[in-house]
Formats: sequence, C-alpha cells, structure tokens
Amino acid sequence: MQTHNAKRVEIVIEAPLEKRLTDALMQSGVTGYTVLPVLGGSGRSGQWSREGQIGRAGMVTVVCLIKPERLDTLLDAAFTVVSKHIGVVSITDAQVLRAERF
Amino acid sequence: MQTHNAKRVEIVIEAPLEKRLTDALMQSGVTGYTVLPVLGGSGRSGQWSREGQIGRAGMVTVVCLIKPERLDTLLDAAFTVVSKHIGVVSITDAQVLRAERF
Amino acid sequence: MQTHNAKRVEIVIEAPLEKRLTDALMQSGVTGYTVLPVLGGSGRSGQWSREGQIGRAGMVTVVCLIKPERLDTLLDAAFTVVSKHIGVVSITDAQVLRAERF
Amino acid sequence: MNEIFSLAGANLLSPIILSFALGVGAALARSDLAIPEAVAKGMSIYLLFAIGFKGGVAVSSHGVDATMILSLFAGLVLSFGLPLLAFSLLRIMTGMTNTDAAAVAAHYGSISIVTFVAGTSILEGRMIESEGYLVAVAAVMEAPAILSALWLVARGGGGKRMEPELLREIMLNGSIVLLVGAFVIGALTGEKGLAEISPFIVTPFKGVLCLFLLDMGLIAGRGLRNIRGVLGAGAIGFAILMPLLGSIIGLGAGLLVGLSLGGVVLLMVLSASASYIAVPAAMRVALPEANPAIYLTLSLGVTFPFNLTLGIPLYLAMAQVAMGV
Amino acid sequence: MNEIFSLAGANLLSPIILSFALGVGAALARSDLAIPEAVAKGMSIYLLFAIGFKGGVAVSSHGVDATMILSLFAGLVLSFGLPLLAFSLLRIMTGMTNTDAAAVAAHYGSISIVTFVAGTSILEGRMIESEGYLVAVAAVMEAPAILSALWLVARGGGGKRMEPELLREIMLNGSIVLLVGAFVIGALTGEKGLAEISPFIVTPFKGVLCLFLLDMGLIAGRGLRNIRGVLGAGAIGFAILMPLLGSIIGLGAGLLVGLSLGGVVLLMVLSASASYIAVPAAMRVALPEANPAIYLTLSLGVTFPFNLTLGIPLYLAMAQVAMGV
Amino acid sequence: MNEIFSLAGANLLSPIILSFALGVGAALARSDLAIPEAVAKGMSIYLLFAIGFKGGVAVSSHGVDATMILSLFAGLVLSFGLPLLAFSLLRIMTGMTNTDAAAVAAHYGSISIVTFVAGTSILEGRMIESEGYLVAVAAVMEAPAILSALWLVARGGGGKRMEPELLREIMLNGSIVLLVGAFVIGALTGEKGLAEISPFIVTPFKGVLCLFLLDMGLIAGRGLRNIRGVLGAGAIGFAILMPLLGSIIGLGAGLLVGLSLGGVVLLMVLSASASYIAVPAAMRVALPEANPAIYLTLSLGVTFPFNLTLGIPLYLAMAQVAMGV
Ligand SMILES: Nc1ncnc2c1ncn2[C@@H]1O[C@H](COP(=O)(O)O)[C@@H](O)[C@H]1O
Ligand SMILES: Nc1ncnc2c1ncn2[C@@H]1O[C@H](COP(=O)(O)O)[C@@H](O)[C@H]1O
Ligand SMILES: Nc1ncnc2c1ncn2[C@@H]1O[C@H](COP(=O)(O)O)[C@@H](O)[C@H]1O
Ligand code: NA
Ligand code: NA
Ligand code: NA
Repeated sequence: MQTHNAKRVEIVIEAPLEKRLTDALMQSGVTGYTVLPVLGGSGRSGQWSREGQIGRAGMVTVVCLIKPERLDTLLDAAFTVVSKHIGVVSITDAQVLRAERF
Repeated sequence: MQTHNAKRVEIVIEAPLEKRLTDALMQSGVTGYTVLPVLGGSGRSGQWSREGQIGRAGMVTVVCLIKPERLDTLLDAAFTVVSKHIGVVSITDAQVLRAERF
Repeated sequence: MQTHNAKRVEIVIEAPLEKRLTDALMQSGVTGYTVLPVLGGSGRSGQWSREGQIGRAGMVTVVCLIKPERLDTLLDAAFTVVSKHIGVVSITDAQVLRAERF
Repeated sequence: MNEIFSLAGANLLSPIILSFALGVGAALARSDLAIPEAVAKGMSIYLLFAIGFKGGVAVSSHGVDATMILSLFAGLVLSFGLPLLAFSLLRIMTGMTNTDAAAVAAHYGSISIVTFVAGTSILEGRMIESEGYLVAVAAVMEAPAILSALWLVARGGGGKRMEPELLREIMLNGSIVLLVGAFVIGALTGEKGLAEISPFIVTPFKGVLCLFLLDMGLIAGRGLRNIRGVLGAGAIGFAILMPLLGSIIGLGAGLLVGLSLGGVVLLMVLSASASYIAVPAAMRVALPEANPAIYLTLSLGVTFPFNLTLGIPLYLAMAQVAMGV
Repeated sequence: MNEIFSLAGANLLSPIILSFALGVGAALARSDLAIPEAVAKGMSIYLLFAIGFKGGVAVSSHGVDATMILSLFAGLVLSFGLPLLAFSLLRIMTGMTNTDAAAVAAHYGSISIVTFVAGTSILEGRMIESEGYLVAVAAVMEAPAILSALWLVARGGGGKRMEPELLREIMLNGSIVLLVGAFVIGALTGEKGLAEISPFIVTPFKGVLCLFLLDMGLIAGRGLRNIRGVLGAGAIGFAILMPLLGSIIGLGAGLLVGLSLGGVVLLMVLSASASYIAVPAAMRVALPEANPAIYLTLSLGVTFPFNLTLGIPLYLAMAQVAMGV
Repeated sequence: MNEIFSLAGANLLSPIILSFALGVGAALARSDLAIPEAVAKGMSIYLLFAIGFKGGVAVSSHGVDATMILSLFAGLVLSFGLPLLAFSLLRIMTGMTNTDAAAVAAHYGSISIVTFVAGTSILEGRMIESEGYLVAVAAVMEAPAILSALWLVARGGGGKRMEPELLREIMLNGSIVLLVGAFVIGALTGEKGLAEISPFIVTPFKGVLCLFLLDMGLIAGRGLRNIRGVLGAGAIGFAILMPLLGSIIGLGAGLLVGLSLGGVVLLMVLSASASYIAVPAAMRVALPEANPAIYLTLSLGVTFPFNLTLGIPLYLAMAQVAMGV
C-alpha cells in the first residue's frame, strides 16, 4: 500500500496548557492531532502520578502527524507554549496512508 | 542486547470499530496489539473531546508491532476497516526484543 | 529548531510491575519516563480488556526517551523486570528538543 | 394554552431542568466544567438500572394484560414506522444526502431514555399514574428504527446490507440489556426486592438525575456552539416539528391501545424523543458516511432540550384535552 | 436438604444474586454492557469502607473479648493452613505445575470480601446476628495465604524468596488498609459516628451491592466464556470441592472458638471463599510464571458464583445442624 | 484554651477527620490505596453541587439583605488583600523567589471549599446556625487572589500581564461555575426543590465527605512524604501562621459586617484556608516558573490538615470569646 513520509511529533505537557498548545499547533498549519491521557511520569521536576495529583490536572500527550516540511514551523509553535513549562517534545520519522490529509 | 527490525503501526480509530479492526488485524496474521485510550483530537471531521462525547464512544489508538515483511498484509487488512471511517494510520520503523514473539 | 538524536523505548507491562520497572529504569540512569494507560490488548498470553479485568490491574505503557548511548544499559535494566512477565519492548529512533534534559 | 405555559413554567423551575440549563450555560460560556466520562457512564448505568427495576416491580404487582402486549406491539410499529416519516420530512425540508437523512431518521424512530425519565418525573410531580411496563416499551423501541434506516439507504441504492454481527450488537447494546435485565429483576423480586434497595434506586434518584442532566447540558451546549456551521434552518425546524408529529402519532397509538393518561403521555414522549446513545454508535458502524455532527446536534442539541422544557408539558396538555380529563 | 434448596431458592430470587446473574448472562451473550473501571473501583472502595466501619461500630458497642482474640487467631491459622490443603488437592485432582497449583492455593487460603458481604446480607435477611469483628478476621485472612503459597514453591525448589518490598506491598494492599482503617474508625467513633454517616453507608448499601455484583457477573461471565480452553474437569471439580472442605474446616474452627451461629457461618464463608483482588496482583509479582487465566477463572468464574448461589445457604444449613439451632 | 482542645479532641474523633487521617497514614506507609481520579472528581462535583444548592435554598427562605451584600464585598476585599499579607510574610520568613512567594500568596488569598464544608459540618454538629449565603462569599473569594498575585509579580518586574483568555478561564473555572450555578438553582427552587433532592444532597452528604477526605488525606500524605526536600522551617511556619492571621482578619471582617456567630466562624475559615484546586491550575498557566511542589505542599500538606484538626475549633472558640457568646 502506498505510504508517504511524515513526522510524528509527541509532546508531553501539563493538562492546563493543552488548549494553548493545540491552538498554537493549529495556527502553525497542522491539520490534526490526537490527545492521549498520561497516568504519571518522572522528569527534572520530579515524579508524579495522576492519582497523587491535587486538583488532578496532570499531564497529557499530544501526538501530531505532519508533512516533514512543516516540522520546523510546528516545533517553533509548540516551543512557544512548552518552553517555560514542564514537558518534553520528541520527533520520529513515520509513514502515513492517505497523504492528502496531512 | 539483541534487537530485531520491526514496524510499529499506530491506528487512531472510532471506538465502535475497535473490535472490527483488531479482528481484521488478527486475521491478517498479527500476533498482538495494544489499545490505548484517546482523550480527544482534531482532524478533517472536526475537533472532539472525550468529555464532550454524546454516548461517549470516542476514539482509541491501536498499536501493533510486526515483522517488516508483514506490513503490507496488515495495512490492507486495516484499510478495509479504516477507509470509510474517521481515523489515521501511521507507521514507524522500530526494533523489538524477543523477535520470536512477532 | 535544533534537535538531538535519542531513542524512544516503549514498554508495555503489567500494572503491578510498574514501580519495579520505573525504579529499575531510574537506577540505570534514565532521567525521565512517561506512563500511559492501556485499555486492552492481545498477545501470546491471550486477549484482555481493562473492563474485563478482575482486580483491575491491567497493563500500562512506559515511554522513555534517552540518549542513544544509554540504550543498552536501559534495555538490560528493563529486561530484568520484563523477562518473566507479560509484555513487550520496542525501540524507535527519535529526535528531542533540549538534549541537556536526557 | 395558558395552562401549558404555566405547566412549562413550573417545570422549568425544577432542579432537574435548571441543572440542564446550568450545563448548557457553562458550555456556551466555555467554562471548563466537565463530568468525568466514567462518572457520567456510571450515572447512566444507575438510571437505567433504577428505571428498569421500578418498571418491573410495577408489572409484578399489576400483572401482564392485553394492553401491555398491545403497547409493546405499538412500540415496535412506532419505532419501525417513525423513521419513514422523518426521512420524508428531511427530504422535503433539508438538502441532506440520502444517507444523512436516513441516519437522522433512525435517531427519531428510536428513543431517549432520559427524556422518558424526565417525563415520568413530571407525571409523578403531578400525581399522575402510569403503566410500569412502558419501560419495556421504551426498550422495545430502541433498536427497530435502525433497521428501518438501513432499509431506507439500501432501497436508495446505497447497497447496504445488515451484517449479522451488527444486528447482534444492536440488539445486545449495553443500555438495552441493562434496562431489560433490571426490568426482569424487578418483575421477579417485586415489592419485596424493591423494599431492599429502594434507598438506593428510589430516594436519591432525582438528585442523581440532576447531575446527569448537568452533564447532558454540558454536552448539548458544546454541540450548540457548533450549530451554525453544521445545520440550516430547515434541519432545526425538522428537529422541532418531528417531535410534535411524533407525539401526535404516539397519542393516537396510546388511545388505540387504551393506556391511562400517564401511559399515553409517556408513549407520546417516547415517540417524540430522539436517541443519542444507542443509535449514534450503531450509525458509526453501519452508515459511516453519514455525518455524526448532523444527527448528534439535531437530537441532543435541539430536540432533547425542546422536549425537556416545552415538549413534555405540551404533550401532557394535549393528552388531557384528547382524553377529556 | 430440602430446606437448603428452598433457602437457596429464596436467595436466588434476591436482587443481589439476580444482578450477578444478569452480568453473567450479558457477558455470555457478548453484550457490550460494561461498568467503567473507575466506577467499579469506586464501588469496591465504598463497600470496603462501609463493611469495615460497621464492623468497627459493632465491636465498639460490644467490646474486645477472648472470643474475638481467638477468632483472629483462627483466621490467621486458616489462612496459613488452607493453601496446604488446596495444594495437595490440586496435585491429586489436576495436572497443574507446582507453580500454578501454589498460586491457586494462595487464592483459596485468602478470602473474597464480596462473598463475605453477601453472607452478611443473607444472615441479616434471616435476622441472624453475627459478631462485628468478623470483618477484622476477614482482613487478617487476606494475606497469610500468599506466604504459604510462596513457601510451597520455595520448598519445591522454585527458589522463591520473599522480597521485603513484596511483603510490604502485600500487607499494605489498598483493600486491607481500607478495611482495617474503616474498622478502626468505626470502633473509635461508635454508634455516634455511625448515626452521622449511616444514610451513606447503611441504607443504600444493598443497592450498591447489586450494581457491584452486576459488574462481578460481567467479569465472571467473560471468564467463563474462555473456560474450555483453560480448565479441565479436575480443576473445576477442585473449585467446588475446596470451598466445601474449607467451609467444614471453618465450621470446626468456629465451634472451637465459640462463635454464635451467624459468626460460625461467616467464618465458614471466609474459609470457603477465594480471593480475586489482592492475591492475583501479588501473584503477578511473586509468581509471574503462574498462569493468571487459571487462578482467576477458578476463583471468580467457578467458586465465587458457587458460593453466592448454593454455598452460603448450604453453609448456613450445615451450621444450624451442627449447632442444633 | 481547654475548651478549644476538648472541642478539637471531639472534632478529631469524627469519622470525617479520621478518614482524612486514614488517608494520610496510608500514604505515609506507602500503601497502594488510591481513589480513582474520576471518582474523586465525581465526589468533588457532588460536594460543590450540594453545598451550593443548600446555600441557595437558605438564601431563598431568608432573602437578600444588606449584610449579605456587605459579606460578598468583604469576601472580595479579603481575597484581594490577603495575598499582600502572605507575600510580605513569605519574603520575611523564607528565602523564596518573588515568583514562588507570589504563587503561594495567591493560594492563601483564595479558599478551600472542603475546609469550608468541614467548618459547616462542625457548626451543625454543635447546632450553631450560619448564613446560607456564605457559600456565595466562598465563590467570590476563589479568584481575586490570583489577580493580586499576578500584580505582585508584575510590580516586581516579572513583566507579567494578564491575558484576557486566562482571566476568562479563571472566572469560568469549573468549580466556581458549579458552586455559583447550584447556588442559583437552590435560590430559585427553594425549599420545594430541596425536598425533591435532599435524599441525594443532604442525607448522604457526610458519608461522601468521609470518602472525599480519605482521598485528600492520601494526596496530602503523598505530599508530606516529600516535604523535607522541598520546604524549610520558615515555609512550614508560614503555613501555620498565615491561617491564624487570616482567621483574625476574617474575624474582624465578620464582626464589622455583622454576621452571626456561625457566619463569623465560616468567614474566618474562608480567610484561613488555602486553595488547592482552582489556584494551582491557574498558576501553571500564569506563573509557570513558580514551583508547584512548594505551593501544593504548603496548602494541602500543612495548612489544610492544620485547619481541619486544630484550626476550625480554634476559630470557633476565638469567635465565641470575641462575640461574648
Ligand atoms: N526522558 C523522558 N522520557 C519520557 N518522558 C519524559 C522524560 N523526561 C520527562 N518526561 C515526561 O515529561 C514530564 C515532565 O518532565 P520534566 O519537565 O523534565 O519534569 C515528566 O513527568 C514525564 O512524564
Ligand atoms: N495529523 C494528525 N495527527 C495526529 N492525529 C490525527 C491527525 N489527523 C487526525 N488525527 C486523529 O484522527 C482523528 C480523526 O481524524 P479525521 O478522520 O481526519 O477527522 C482525529 O480526531 C485525531 O484524533
Ligand atoms: N505485536 C504486538 N504489538 C503490540 N502490542 C503487543 C504485541 N504483542 C503483545 N503486545 C502487548 O503486550 C501485552 C502482553 O503481550 P504477551 O506477553 O505477548 O501476552 C498484550 O496484551 C499487548 O498489550
Ligand atoms: Na422517537
Ligand atoms: Na478462603
Ligand atoms: Na484564604
């Protein structure tokens, strides 16, 4: 089956920032994203778990598939939101079906 | 540690289709898959969030690790279920431990 | 934007083992990880779904981004926990922002 | 007419309706108020169990009779038939595709159990009795409309055929199984069983319904926020006209069958209400080309609030006039 | 014998058991009815809190006495000892590996708190009093069986040793902590505390239990669907024989200790019941080579429904005969 | 003084406080006891709805008067003003950065609705009446403190300006909307509405509060486990001193406004309590550089338990002395 090159960007970020991040992504020309729940994790700012959260904000993972040429615009947009906050950004090479969608 | 080439296929699809998709995958010779919950997302068919869902069906992500040579069969099988529905399919190159499992 | 090579390790494992796994990862020098919930799946030990779980232990996915040179130490550490249990390990090449974090 | 509005007015001031309104308002104002999905699903399980159980208990003390059999049959006919009316109206009033129209039609042939519960609640508040087995009628009306809709598409050359697996899924849909199962448990254990668990399923019922309707309001409000893009005036008109027509047909059926005033009103409510749980899920599998935004917004964003606020008091008044009580 | 069956019959017609049956039926028919995980966990927290609290209140009005101490001790001995019996039976009746047999044995030495609650409920329905501290005995019986099982494997050369971390986890398992904690709170606040919260933990209790058992039924039913592949006749026989033997040993222990009729029955129920929450989780860590499908299906798919329907009435009848009441 | 301790002692033996203690203990012992997130959120929605509704009903039977308007105004002033005091104290007592101090200050100007509910509960237990509209005062006090904190940072050259989107989010925060919305529904439907749903929102309230506080205890306990690394003695001292000062200021305000004994105590409790829901979420967006471990641990790990156990009885005694009753 015909597949097309794409980038898969995965951003782990605090839940209260989710809307700001996805708005920034959409503005940068992204056509879609998927938000996954996160149970817990650990990083520079320490360990946390969803059940141990006060106010239960926690974190989410936003996954975004895009055409490779759009990566830089996306990262710039994401970075304005992510930079000062708790979270990480990773990118993998991917293939997608139905390239016209991305 | 010894690792082996594999493909990681990630399919975001409507929850009512989950069983049809995993049945199709198993029939295409896949030996396993993992289903992750999805909180929300956006795509050609608009934006949605799990808490804003009526009937609360929502979407799920199905992740499937396979031997590279089985990719095409898998994609064909997945595509019969996914094609007319809301959802996306992406593929990444991966390495797995214990290749005899896949 | 400047990105850096990294490995993305994804481990699907039984929930009662989560703490043992993340402790082992941290001891192997990993600086962070993210735990995602799993709704269900299928593998050599059969099919299961979170809602069909007695005691509701289920499985989780642990995602870990690391510097490539640390991969082997990580896999060794993970393997001591995963080997006898139900679960799979996969690795993908990735890029990360802010390499100093990993 | 005056009486209808004063009843509607009284109705509007009940905590149940105000909770719904709070939800709609919060969603329109884009508050982040949200009921966790698991809690909302838990409440709907509670409501289905309670309403089914109470219906079964009512039948156990009342017994099976001809009216009951006839009512179940009437429910079947209505659920099969109403989609045909809805489909014709949609073809006249809107520019929807065949498939979209059929999908919407399926929703209006099926029922909304929460609208039914609200109707029961309003009748209770006015001390009007109704036949317990109408819960079973509600269950019977859930699924047939889906078959009619698929037939409508197939006839139009859509080439749809019913997979047996889908049929099984529709009939064994969780909410139907729970409603019918609780009904049977209620019928088997009767008043004695009810006495054991009524502090759980009867006394707190209305309060749980408030929180549940708060959530429905939040969802409906989010739907309304997007209404402009999705729906034209014709479609919105349909979502008001169809329940009115449905209620009149339900009135006729109820009179024919010989139900009591309360029973007639509830059959009208069932006919007038539109599904937003079982049918949407089935449509995603059976008619994936149909646009979910259309049928969900019409059913939950327009018809549901209309029935909850103006519809039910109106149907009660209509039944009172028709039955001369 | 007749009496047993008529009691079992009455029991079978309670909403609690019928809810369980509804769950089993829905699962066997492959309905998509499901209770969200969070709601099920919430209900189990509610049940543990309520049952612990009520037990503590009973002790606070009754005081600590020698029978209580002896009962706790009996619970310890039973939980340590029953796995040895179970293990021997399994080696005789089935072809399971050493590890699988030890894992199953751990489940049968430990207890099922829901079976205990159902027992309490049936006693209450028949106006039979029981000692409140049996809740504490239940808590005491949760964990020791796990140690016995690990010893059985180690002895067989499995080379298992107890990590201290695992021991801590087992002893501080959430359900044990909650049960014991609520017991202590109940004992400290007594009738006064109970009066404050009884509209939450007493009156709606049975209703919540219905929904909880609906969920247990769904899970048990899903397990039963896979029973053929996993279990032979020997294993299924074990899952019926073991609770019977356990109940007889519990009967002896209860008589020795000097419990009341109700207390004896509950000790029998504890001995006869098999864990499906604390022990499976511990087994995944301690004996990962053991096949979870085996122990879960036996415990929840066979023994749990057996105890719920036939077992408890039988144990009550046995105790009545033995105690001549 | 004696009286305070005996009241505190009685208070400590209530199921509510003991449930909190159980949670703290379980977390400190690293038990895996946990309340699912969705259930905890469901309970907090229940509590907010119930407390808001009851407040509204109280106002509907009592009517709007000058004291009510003054109290709302006092709440506004307190919420804007207390952060300034808190900030100054923090700069003196600790070495926190400007941003951290401002973030902590926001929490102490805002309120903890659960502390408020516990206060209501203790007053009820002692048959002390209070003005129903204090619920509205609580709602009014949630957000202004956040603005003060942002102003403190901006003034310090932090270059923060309030995005309008953030302001909207803060004002339409789910818990504020629910509390105010339920208050309005209660005010509109009055005693009649309350009668319909009181078996849901009144009778089981205390029991739900127990489970909710169990969860709060678990969270607070997990926070306390990490207290050493995060907080020095100065910060911990602040978390005890600030509520005391806050309560004295609240006392003054309550006397000035002319509230009843119960009303004064509740205003003291509001002033003394620190937010741990609305404010932390706002801080993550508005002041991401502030360390959440600091403000969460102080607010929930130190001040919340202090208020719950010693604080509330103390504030009641202080008010009794000051008002000579
Ligand atoms: N190396 C990593 N691999 C995977 N996830 C990470 C990693 N580092 C941080 N995270 C996730 O990002 C969150 C915030 O990280 P940090 O900003 O470093 O505290 C953590 O709680 C984890 O969920
Ligand atoms: N570019 C994308 N990246 C990640 N997820 C996507 C993307 N496009 C669509 N999705 C996901 O797939 C769902 C359906 O997409 P669509 O069929 O385009 O409406 C969305 O709700 C998202 O969860
Ligand atoms: N090929 C696979 N692709 C993705 N997930 C898998 C695969 N095989 C197993 N898994 C996941 O790992 C779990 C345990 O696998 P197993 O140990 O093979 O029973 C399954 O329930 C799945 O969630
Ligand atoms: Na209808
Ligand atoms: Na046992
Ligand atoms: Na305050």
